[in-house]
Amino acid sequence: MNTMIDVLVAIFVVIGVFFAVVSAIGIVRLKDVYSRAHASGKSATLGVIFIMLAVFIHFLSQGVMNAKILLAILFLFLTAPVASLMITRSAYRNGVKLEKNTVIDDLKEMYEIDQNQSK
Amino acid sequence: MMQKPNNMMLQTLARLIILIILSFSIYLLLAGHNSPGGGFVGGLMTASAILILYLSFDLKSIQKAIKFDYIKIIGMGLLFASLTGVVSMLFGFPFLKHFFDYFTLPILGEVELTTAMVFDLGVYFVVLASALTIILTIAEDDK
Amino acid sequence: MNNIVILPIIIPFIIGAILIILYKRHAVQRVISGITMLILLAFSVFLAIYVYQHGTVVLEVGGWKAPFGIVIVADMLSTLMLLLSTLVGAACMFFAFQTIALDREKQFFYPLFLFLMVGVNGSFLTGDLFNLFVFFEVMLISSYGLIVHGGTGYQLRESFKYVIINVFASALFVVAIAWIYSIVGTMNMAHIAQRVAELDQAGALNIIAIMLFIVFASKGALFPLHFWLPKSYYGPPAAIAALFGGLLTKVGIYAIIRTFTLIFNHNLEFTHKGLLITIAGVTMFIGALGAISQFDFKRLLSYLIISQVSYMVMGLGIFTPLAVAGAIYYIAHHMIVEPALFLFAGVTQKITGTTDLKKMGGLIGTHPWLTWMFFIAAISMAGIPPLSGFFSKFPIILGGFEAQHYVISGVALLVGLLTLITMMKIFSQVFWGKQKHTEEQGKIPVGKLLLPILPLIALTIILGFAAEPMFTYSMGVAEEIMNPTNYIESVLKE
Amino acid sequence: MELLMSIVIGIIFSVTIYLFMSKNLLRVVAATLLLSHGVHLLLITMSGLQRGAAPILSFDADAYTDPLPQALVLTAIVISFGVTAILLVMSYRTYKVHKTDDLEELRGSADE
Amino acid sequence: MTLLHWAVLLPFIAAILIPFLYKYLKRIHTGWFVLVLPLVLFVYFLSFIPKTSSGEVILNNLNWVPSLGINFNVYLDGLSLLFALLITGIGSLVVLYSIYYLSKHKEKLNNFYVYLLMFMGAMLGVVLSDNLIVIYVFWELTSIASSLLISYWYTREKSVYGALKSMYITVFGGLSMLGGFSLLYVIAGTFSIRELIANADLVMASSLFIPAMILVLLGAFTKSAQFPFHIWLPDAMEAPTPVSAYLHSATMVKAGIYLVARLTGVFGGSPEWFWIITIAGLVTLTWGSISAVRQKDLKGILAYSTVSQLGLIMSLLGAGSAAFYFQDGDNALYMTAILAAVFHLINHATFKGSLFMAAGIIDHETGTRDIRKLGGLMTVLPVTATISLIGLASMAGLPPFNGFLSKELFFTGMLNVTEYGIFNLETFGFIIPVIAWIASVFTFLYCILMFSKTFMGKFDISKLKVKHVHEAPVGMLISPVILAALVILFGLFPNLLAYSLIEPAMAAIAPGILSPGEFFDVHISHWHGFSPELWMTFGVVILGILLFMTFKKWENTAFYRGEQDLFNYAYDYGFDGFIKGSQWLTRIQMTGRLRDYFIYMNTFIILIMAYTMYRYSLPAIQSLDLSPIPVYFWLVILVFVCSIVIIPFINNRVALIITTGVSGFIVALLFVLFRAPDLALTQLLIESVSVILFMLVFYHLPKLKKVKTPPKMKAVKLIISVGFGLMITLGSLSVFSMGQEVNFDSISEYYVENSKEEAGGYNIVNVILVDFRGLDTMLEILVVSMAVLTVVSLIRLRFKGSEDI
Amino acid sequence: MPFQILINVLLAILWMFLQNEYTVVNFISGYVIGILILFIIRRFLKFDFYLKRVWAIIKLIYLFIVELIKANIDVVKVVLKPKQDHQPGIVAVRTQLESNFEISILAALITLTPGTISMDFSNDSKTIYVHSIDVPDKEAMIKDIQGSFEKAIMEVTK
Amino acid sequence: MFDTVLIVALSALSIALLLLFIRVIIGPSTQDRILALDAIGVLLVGFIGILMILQDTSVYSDIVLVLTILGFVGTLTLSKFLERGVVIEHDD
Ligand code: NA
Ligand code: NA
Repeated sequence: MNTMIDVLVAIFVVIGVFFAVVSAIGIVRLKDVYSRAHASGKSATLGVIFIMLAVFIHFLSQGVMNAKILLAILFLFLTAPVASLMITRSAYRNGVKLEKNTVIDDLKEMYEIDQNQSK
Repeated sequence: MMQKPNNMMLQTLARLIILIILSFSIYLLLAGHNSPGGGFVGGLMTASAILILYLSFDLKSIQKAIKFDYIKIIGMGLLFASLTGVVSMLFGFPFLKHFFDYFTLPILGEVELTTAMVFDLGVYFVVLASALTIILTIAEDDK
Repeated sequence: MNNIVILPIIIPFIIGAILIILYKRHAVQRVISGITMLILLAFSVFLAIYVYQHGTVVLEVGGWKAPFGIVIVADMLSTLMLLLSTLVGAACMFFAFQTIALDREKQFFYPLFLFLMVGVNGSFLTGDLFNLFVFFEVMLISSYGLIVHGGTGYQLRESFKYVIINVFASALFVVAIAWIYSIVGTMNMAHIAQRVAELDQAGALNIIAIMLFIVFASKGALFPLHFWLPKSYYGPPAAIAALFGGLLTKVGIYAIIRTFTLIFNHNLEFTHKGLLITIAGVTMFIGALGAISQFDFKRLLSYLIISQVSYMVMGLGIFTPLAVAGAIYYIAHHMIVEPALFLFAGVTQKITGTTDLKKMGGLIGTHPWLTWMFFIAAISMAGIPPLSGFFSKFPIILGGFEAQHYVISGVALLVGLLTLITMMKIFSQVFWGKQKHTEEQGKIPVGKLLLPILPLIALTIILGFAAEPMFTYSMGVAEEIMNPTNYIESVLKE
Repeated sequence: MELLMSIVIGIIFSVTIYLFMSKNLLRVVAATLLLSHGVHLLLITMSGLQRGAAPILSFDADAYTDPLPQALVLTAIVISFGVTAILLVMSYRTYKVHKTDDLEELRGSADE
Repeated sequence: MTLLHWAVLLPFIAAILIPFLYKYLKRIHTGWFVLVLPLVLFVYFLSFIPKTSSGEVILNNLNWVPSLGINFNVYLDGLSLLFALLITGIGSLVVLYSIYYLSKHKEKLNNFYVYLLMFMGAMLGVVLSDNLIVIYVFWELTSIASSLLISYWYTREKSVYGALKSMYITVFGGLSMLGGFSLLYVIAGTFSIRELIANADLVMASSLFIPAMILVLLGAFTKSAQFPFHIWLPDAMEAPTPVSAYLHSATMVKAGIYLVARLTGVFGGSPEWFWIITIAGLVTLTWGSISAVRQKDLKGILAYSTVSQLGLIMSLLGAGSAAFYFQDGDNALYMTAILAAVFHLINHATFKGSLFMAAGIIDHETGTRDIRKLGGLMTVLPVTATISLIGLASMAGLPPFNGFLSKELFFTGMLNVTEYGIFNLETFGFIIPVIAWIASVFTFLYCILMFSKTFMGKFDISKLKVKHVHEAPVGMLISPVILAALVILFGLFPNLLAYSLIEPAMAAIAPGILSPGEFFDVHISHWHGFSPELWMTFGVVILGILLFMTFKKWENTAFYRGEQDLFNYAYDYGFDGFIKGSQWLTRIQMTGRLRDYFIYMNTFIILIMAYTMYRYSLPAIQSLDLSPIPVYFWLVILVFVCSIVIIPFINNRVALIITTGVSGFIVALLFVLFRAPDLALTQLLIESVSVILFMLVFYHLPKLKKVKTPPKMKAVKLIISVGFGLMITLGSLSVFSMGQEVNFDSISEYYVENSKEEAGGYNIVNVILVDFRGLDTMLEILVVSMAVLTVVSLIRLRFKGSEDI
Repeated sequence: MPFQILINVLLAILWMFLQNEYTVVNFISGYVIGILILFIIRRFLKFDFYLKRVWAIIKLIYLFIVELIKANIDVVKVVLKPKQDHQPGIVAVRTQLESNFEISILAALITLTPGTISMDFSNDSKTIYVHSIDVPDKEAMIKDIQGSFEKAIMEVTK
Repeated sequence: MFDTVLIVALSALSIALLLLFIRVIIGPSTQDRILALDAIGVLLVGFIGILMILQDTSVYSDIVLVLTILGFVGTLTLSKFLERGVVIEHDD
């Protein structure tokens, strides 16, 4: 039983770490801040959620339901989108350039309208 | 000048988030004697929650809503902490001697009550109010 | 009954907290703080007498026995320091009532003042090294608040440097604490002393001694760790400058005396006879030269502090009962006279509107009381007999000659002359010479301002003429601290 | 590990001192942050690292890590924080009043 | 407290009363009240003459600071009495004179008389104390009183200058003297002069003998204006003339003479004492007399003449000290010098006092003291002229005035020196009388010059500021007339004083020379036959007159035209240079640069730490039981170190904070790894709040600029910072290794054991914080609160200038 | 008022979670603390939703955990692809959702699912600007979002 | 074996940490740095989680929660500052 749990935990950990590492690679490799936000906002979060599940399972197997871990997962869910939004929005508003390959930019219009209005 | 951003999503989610953080902070305060936490950590955590409010909304509307004078709370916190020490003195014990006991109460069962908790509560108030005062005073200073 | 020794710490603490709550009502604050300072003063007199009669009083805070809990220890040295600090505090407080601008009063002036007293009194009373650090910080942070209080350009500029250097020194304090704990595994000073003695202050303990010395020397503004002091003390109003001039450096010196009598007293050749004396000699010289170089009342006094504190270090370095008694006497003398001088700078500023010596003159003609009170303080500072300055300096120098420290004793004598030069520089520039203030300024009454200074001047005279009881007391203190067994036993109760 | 940490702490102190000697107010303030890190780590390191479980008795263990340095560091952290707050506000007020954040320009005149 | 104690303290008590008398009895000149005191004391001291002349001494003990060996023991013997009489006697005359000299309408008499009484008391204290420290106490008080009197007209720049100069020089001497006294205490264990004299052998044998002697002499020489410390005395002439007459010729400047005389019993008999004092005296004598010739100010001449005369007395005391070398032989050979010294001391007081008062009258009546403006006053001020003539003749050494007699004795004393047969005097001794003679020539010269320039020639009112010149009021003339009368009286009947004052004083100077009941032979005669002394006097007169006759020839030489003393330049430039030097030294330290401060401080710290480690051969790592390091820890540390080392290179403020934030987060992680959950929690929270604060503050702060540091400065910074880090690392290793070696039980074990049972908590760290060390936490929140108060006041309180004090 | 009680009950449960002890004591103390918290921040609780909606949210969260995993595999592919030749873009997505809460949820879900991030809102909050890591076809993407997430939310909230 | 997996996982996370740190340093935009910092915070949560399994203790669960909260607060503050220069706005 214990080894079963351990294996499960190990698998969760490995998956989690994999996603986390990928996200780190993504953050280094991807070409603009907006693309990197994908890596950060999703892979890292998911990776950590997996790890936290592993932790949760590990302690659950010892008869302890560690709700704080669940809360942390919930919290990550709730905050990751807001964080991504805040970062990318501030980047855009500060004129951080989109990468060359970018095919479409609808947001540009909105700010152009804004600026015309304010004039 | 760019117009102000639309913080709708942030404000919507912040309402939810701070509920969790506030409960968690009080937990940290109360559980500190037996697990990680305590007045200091609890106070800062509560301050973080309130800070999220300030970050998501704006100074004026929060000030309208929360009408505490944080500076006075600091003074109260200090009094709280120090008076627990003085009280033990009044009973002829050394300054800051704490007492604790386990009581069996109806419904609640066995609980531990300790004067150290009162002391920690003082810490909590001081830290909470201090963090907020510092942050808000700086934020208010736009001259 | 042992709880009485916590009162000098807890009274200003609680009153300060109450004043924070009452922060919008400055008139009430003023009354409460004035009364508090008087109570504190009365109480420290009582405590000094009590300890003198009953011996060392030890309070185990929280009822945890030493060395596990924090102890508050009132021995003769602590109570003397306490008495002096509250005296200076009260004088400065009553001076502040009349001189501090209303705007300043409204912005937590009194709470910060009282908390400074918490820090200072606590530093004198604590028997725990880490607790000493904490009390130091209490003192320092209130000093940050007070030194920059008002936020003028000058204050901001110099306070920044003041804070940074103090932060650095505080960090080194923690380093020393970490090191001490690593070796002796305790924070109680008596316990540390016991264990250091057991190891005969061998090897690495000496670098700890040096580190602690560096820390305390920088609080005490000894060369070359004095850079924070001279310029920053110019910024705040006279009452605060006086308070700082009287208290802050002395806390550093007290700490040096405490640690280098109680704990690190095994390698005298290196620490006391070598380091302390050398530093004291250079410092007193550099400080005096600094004072001579200045043409501003407050700045000059600031440099003077540096020069004067080193006499105390010198007394400790010589480490004979006579010299140490002299050092103790000197602390008393200095803590009385230095604040008085700063307050005089405030009074003359009130009259002339400046602290620039070159812009003043002829005050003797319009303000004779001020003149002569200042003159007494000045010559007392210069060590002219028969005032306290002489009777405190003389045992140190005599002790120096007795212990064959001829060079430092000679330097000390010479610096006495330099001090006189600085004092007469002020006197001749401010009180002699052509009157430079207007007739209206000449009519500004200063009687009330002189009132808080009067006790200090009276004391420097009394401690001079009645030198015998004070010297006997200092000798008692010296013998007590040079024989730390008493301290250790009263704390650890073995 | 203590050896490694000693070296790391030495590095922290070096960088701190280096920053203390820089001209910019902000760098100096940042240095105080680093300084407190160094000091706190030192306090923990000097009592021996990883020699037992976390000092919470409900998680029964044979040995506990020395709790005292932890308590001391906690106090020290809080104090450092207070100082940082003061320094930050002080530095921006200084900038506002003097219109410069260059310590070289904040020397004051020679006769002071 | 005996009557003698009260005699010393009475002037001080009177001084306290003066301001009240001045304030409430404005109509009467305050001087009249003051006058009573010295008169009464003079009479009181006269009553001791019978006792002292019979060789009795009076000693009354009064403990002051017994634990330091400081006791106010009054001691009265012939020497003390002589001085006490001078102080009170001349004092009475000066006070009387001052009543007419200082107008009660124009002057702040209260100040004047307070200073004067303070001085009188101090001076009595000096001469009546047995305890060296008490002497020192009063000694310094005379310096203070003197300075206050010199600066009596405090608005005058020169007065202030003179006051400060005299104070600095005499206090310098005083402090040296204190050093000397301390050394004497170290040698003999007492401050009592009597006991020191009793233990003179012990003192003489000590290796500290010479330093002690030199230090004490520095005190005496500065006070008595001996070369080259004499420069303060001419500038002291800015004091009102009564003061000059009293302090700066008759009494205070003789305190040094008194001290040398008093301590002859301790130091006398050593060749060093003999040589130093004799030579110093002779050089002073010569230098003073030559300088006096150059002066154009009446008081200037008198000042340098005083310097010169003090040198004369000093040299006599030096010569006389040889008596101790030959305690068994015929003492007359040596004692002549001491006799001459004592006698001249008295004579000088009389003639110089009268001369000063005369000069004061001239100043008072004509408004000037410049001899180039004066002339022909003989007819206008006949009484003053007569007084001056008597005084100057006496000073020049002409019969039948008292000065002649002491001058003759002086020559005898100096001639005797060549016959001592000790200290190699056979060879070089002849120089001494030669110098003495040359000095006397100049003395004669300036006396003639002074008289002729002032009283002879043509009276020209146009050179003066006043319209009319009258003889002084009678009251003002009383004192100088009395003194002039004494000049004649002592000149005609020298032995009037012989056994009442002079012999007891000699006996006191040379204790132990006489066996009990014996007396020195004091017979001063006018005629010795055609002795060498007489020929010397003839020579002086002839050469002096010759020089005076040729005055026109050397009037325009640089020698005469410049009147500044060489050593004045030395003092002025020296003092100025000293101030400038101190300013330079202060400027290079207090640069206002935080960077420099850190360089200085850390250089010191590094050096002292390095030295300590070297001294105790550290780091001495015996055995290090180190915790193992897992792989991931290395990686974490790598990131950590990177995040720290990179910080100095960051030029973007947000990046800077983010990077510090990263290092803060890693510190929290390290705390987790080190099993400190509470710490990690707190660290995280604090770090976040700090980052927030930084961001808030950035709104107000400018962007970071890229800084260019000169490579040299960069290197210095690098060395300092790396050196400091190294010291911390090495120190930590030494400490850690020692800690493991000694292996003390930590007090923490108590916390682990008792946290649950005694304090009811499982989280030991929290229990320590709120209970075991609750005081720390209570103060820690105080610190936070104060930080808040400071921040709030910093933001809300903005003084522009200084609105308060 | 019923909503407040609900929140309060939830807080009490949360409290038990935190305590790791599921007892009456903890529930009651949690409830008391909940009252305190709600009292302090009562002015911010302007939610107008019902129990049903809470359930819907929980359901949604579940739904999107699955989506999330799928999404991440896409991101992994992009990240690890040797050649970075994807074509990102910002697309304005108009939504028909009414309340702020719904729109927020939608934006959050967009962020949490593959290759898209909500970047900004229009002033009326009705348009979400979405950054996509790879936009071969803009219209398809808008439709995809409107078709799946928006609809799903509408379903649970109606 | 189980522990080895965990230690390898920790090492991998450390390497990820290093990568993220590189992004913090090179930027180029500040938002990039914030992004990386945010990710570091999240990664540390994972790191501590694995440590909890490794040390078999749940003492650190509070830290995990705190870290997630603070990561959010930090990101919020930083990006708000960058967006408009102010962190807390005075009024809407
Ligand atoms: Na002046
Ligand atoms: Na704490």
